Amino acid sequence: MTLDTVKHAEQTSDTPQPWAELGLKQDEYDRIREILDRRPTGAELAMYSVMWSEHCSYKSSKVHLRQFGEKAPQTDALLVGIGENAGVVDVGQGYAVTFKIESHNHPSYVEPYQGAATGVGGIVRDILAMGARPVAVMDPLRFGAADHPDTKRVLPGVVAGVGGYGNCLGLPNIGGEVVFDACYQGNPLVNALCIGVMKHEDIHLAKASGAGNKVILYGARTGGDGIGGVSVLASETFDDSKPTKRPAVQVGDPFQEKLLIECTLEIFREDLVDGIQDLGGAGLSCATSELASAGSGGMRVELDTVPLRDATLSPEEILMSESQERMCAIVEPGKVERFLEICEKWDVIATVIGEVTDGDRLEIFWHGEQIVDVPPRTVAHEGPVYERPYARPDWQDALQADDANALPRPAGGDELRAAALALISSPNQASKAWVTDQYDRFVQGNTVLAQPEDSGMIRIDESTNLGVAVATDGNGRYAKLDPYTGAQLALAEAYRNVAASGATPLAVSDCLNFGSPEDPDVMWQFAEACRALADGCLELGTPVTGGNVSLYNQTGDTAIHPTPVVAVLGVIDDVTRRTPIAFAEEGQLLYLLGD
Amino acid sequence: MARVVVDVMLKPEILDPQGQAVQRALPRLGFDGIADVRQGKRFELEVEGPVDDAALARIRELAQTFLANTVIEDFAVKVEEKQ
Amino acid sequence: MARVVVDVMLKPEILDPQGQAVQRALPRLGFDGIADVRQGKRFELEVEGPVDDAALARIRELAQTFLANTVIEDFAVKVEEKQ
Amino acid sequence: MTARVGVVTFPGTLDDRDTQRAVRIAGAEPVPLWHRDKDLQQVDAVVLPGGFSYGDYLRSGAISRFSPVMESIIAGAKDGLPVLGICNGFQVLTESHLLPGAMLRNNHLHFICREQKLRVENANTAWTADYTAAQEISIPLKNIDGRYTADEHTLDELEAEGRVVFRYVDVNPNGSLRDIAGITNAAGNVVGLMPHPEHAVEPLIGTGQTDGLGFFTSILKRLVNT
Ligand SMILES: Nc1ncnc2c1ncn2[C@@H]1O[C@H](COP(=O)(O)OP(=O)(O)O)[C@@H](O)[C@H]1O
Repeated sequence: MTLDTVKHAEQTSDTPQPWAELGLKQDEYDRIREILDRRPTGAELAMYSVMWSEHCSYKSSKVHLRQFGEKAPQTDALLVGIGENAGVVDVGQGYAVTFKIESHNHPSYVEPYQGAATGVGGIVRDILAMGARPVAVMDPLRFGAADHPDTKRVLPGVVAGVGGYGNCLGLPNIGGEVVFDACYQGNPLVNALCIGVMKHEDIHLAKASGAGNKVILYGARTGGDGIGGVSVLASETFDDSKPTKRPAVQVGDPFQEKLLIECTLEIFREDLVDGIQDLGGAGLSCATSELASAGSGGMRVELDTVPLRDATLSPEEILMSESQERMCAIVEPGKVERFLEICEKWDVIATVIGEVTDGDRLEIFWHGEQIVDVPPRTVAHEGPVYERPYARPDWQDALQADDANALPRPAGGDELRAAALALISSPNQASKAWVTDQYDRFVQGNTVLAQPEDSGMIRIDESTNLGVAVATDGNGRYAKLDPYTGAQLALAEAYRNVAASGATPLAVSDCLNFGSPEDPDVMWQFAEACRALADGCLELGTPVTGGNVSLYNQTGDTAIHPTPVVAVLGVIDDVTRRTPIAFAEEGQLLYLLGD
Repeated sequence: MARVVVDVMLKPEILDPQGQAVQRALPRLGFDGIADVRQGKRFELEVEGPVDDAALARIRELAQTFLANTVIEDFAVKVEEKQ
Repeated sequence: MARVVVDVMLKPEILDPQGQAVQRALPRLGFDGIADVRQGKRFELEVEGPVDDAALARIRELAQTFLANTVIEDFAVKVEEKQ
Repeated sequence: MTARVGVVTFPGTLDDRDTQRAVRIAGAEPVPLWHRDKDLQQVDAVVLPGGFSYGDYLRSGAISRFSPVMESIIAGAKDGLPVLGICNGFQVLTESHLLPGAMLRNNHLHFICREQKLRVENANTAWTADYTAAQEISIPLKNIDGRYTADEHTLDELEAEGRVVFRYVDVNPNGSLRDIAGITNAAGNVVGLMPHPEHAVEPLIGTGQTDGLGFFTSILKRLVNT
């Protein structure tokens, strides 16, 4: 097997490449050739294809998400805005809070336990990478019909996965949602949120600067997780044997992640990192290109130094591996020794894999031979952007006209009784204790409010009682009826839930779960929801600080209900003044606010 | 009554955090010379009636659909000799 | 490299809810004729060097002190044939 | 003088910081102990906190039990050092054979998190002197491997010698034999229980009650009085 080096690519410009199998479009492949002025090497093709995927590049959603910045309300609270791993909000007393919600929908359908578990793991690393100690998680979930046989497979697995991972990390679960609707049958929604706390001066960003600084990969060894797609590269370009069978499923190791958290926090405490990035969806491709793209110089990486779990991995596979529980840090040479010592203390494997250069290229080597030479921005931040066509569906009017007034009314006491019983015993109204009992809500000893409260609340300073509250809400049925109003209702509900707990709402994160962006109906729903959230946030004075877009949520041609899930974060000076939902004592008066 | 054993192991390419944790503990316990540890499950089924080909086929089916999660696990079925 | 397998099962007198859960699910899956199910653990150890009596004695010691908790579990050690 | 209470951190320990806080709130001085260090820094008592040490891999507590710090703790416990094991700490104590029996997967096979009512059966141990016998307290419980098991002979002996320290009341949340939630060794210096007193030491937080504080004030009084 010959290595597809940069030099080799220059000399073999006409070699056909499996760009389509990797999900690239003809014009995207052409653009890569134009950027490089030659054909990409296999490793470069691997990087571009993952980084330009919908999941990493937001190519269909970007034009709409821009409104969150353009219409952002004036606020002094925002310390770090959209674009970083997670937004950071000033909550006073020198504290900053970061929070973000992400989806892990498709993996959770394939392998519910591991899909949900690694979803929690991923969002926790995002929060950690900002410099924060993760302090709580939440999990808005949506499943198919409660009595459908496949729900029996998916729901217990997802709940056990969320709990198994979060409990083992020691993160209290302070809220979430469980919704059943047949539209999620083949496509459950597993959204996970994490909240982290730090002091202002501890904020860290994902950028590689300072020529000579070292690039350190630390955490789990790299294995073949989640690289099903890229196997075609290993086979078709270099080797005519059949593609090696690689697991598409990522398996989580929460114990490793717990060590990674404690180790990273100790590294932050000693001020040993310049820039840091977690390894998420696109693994090393993403971490190296994003760090280099956001920084001032270039980067050089010796890929063969990456510690492997499976010695047979090709360089392309190493670049694309989605093995969990890994982080990448930029460290000044003088601090490397101490960095490695702390990793050793926590039994975390750490390896210097490269360094920041004074050039402007991302260069990757394999046993001394160059296999990647790209401008990092073109990989990480200047991917394709699509203006997908969208239009209000022609069925929308009929849907809206078909309102509840047309439904038969219960006639007489018996029918009314039956209707009331049906309502309160429906799975969407029933107690969620079967789920929430499997989640640790007490760990860390700072939980002020958790289930069955409308929002979760965490104390962040023991001496002053400063705290934060977070609520997540969403209603796909409302959003289907009218995506604009539905999205705003979700925002308003989360906002109210935070306010009702006694906290002042400060910031918003969202997870936009929609069908295929190639369907103009879906694209319209998406556009409407974005416009609604941007308008709503402006009106309420709470900026969107980050979030996640999950598209292609559909079974065959049928999309899920458009499901924007909105999280609102609020601050409360003194958690002893929180307002729980229960009546506190006899004789209290009930008021109804609003109309 | 005959005993049929179903062994379920993670596929070789899948991360096995449990096995790794065990392996990493071995040197501390003074054991070396063990290059790898994988941890899986063992099911012992007590079967009524004869364990013929039909019975084994049914147990294989059970392993495939229920005892193992074939997305990430392999399994092996064997009849255990009576002692 | 040789493989040594250590099987660890709960002692017969100890309640095994995992095995019971499997057994209870069987009729629903259309399987009957299985009188009992017990679930235990299987460890596959890849041993460097020869698996002689001394090596086996050490592995038995490892199973006894570490892989099994003999308050509740029994274990069996066997060398697996190379395929 | 104030009492120094060691709080051990294994890789994967979760409740060490909470336990330190509980020790502090009770008025003692928490001393962090690291699993790799044999040196117990002359602490007067030790708490093994909850969590998932080593991910609960193999069996809960099975890997931690072989750490250097445990060598010193096992030796100390045999000489009368007060040791409290909470949840994972209890599992470490049974794996170390400082306490009899073993912990198995909950009978319903799920992780369970709830406020759990307990009856104090023995208020004479180093860790329960601030309670009264038969007092009922409510503290959080959260585990997946919480089913206490021992053979009949051991169970009879524990009961005959008054070494069952806590029993579950109203609900047995995990199938523990004879509703046992916590036990002590013959000398009464080593106590282990599954529920989490350290999560119930402040009003408003967690359960909103302080029923767990008695563990930490008990040991403080014991140490200061001797
Ligand atoms: N998946 C979940 N994870 C954690 N908490 C949840 C989850 N689902 C529901 N909850 C919590 O359970 C409680 C009741 O939920 P729910 O019945 O949906 O209440 P509501 O309709 O008031 O939002 C809330 O505190 C909610 O945060």
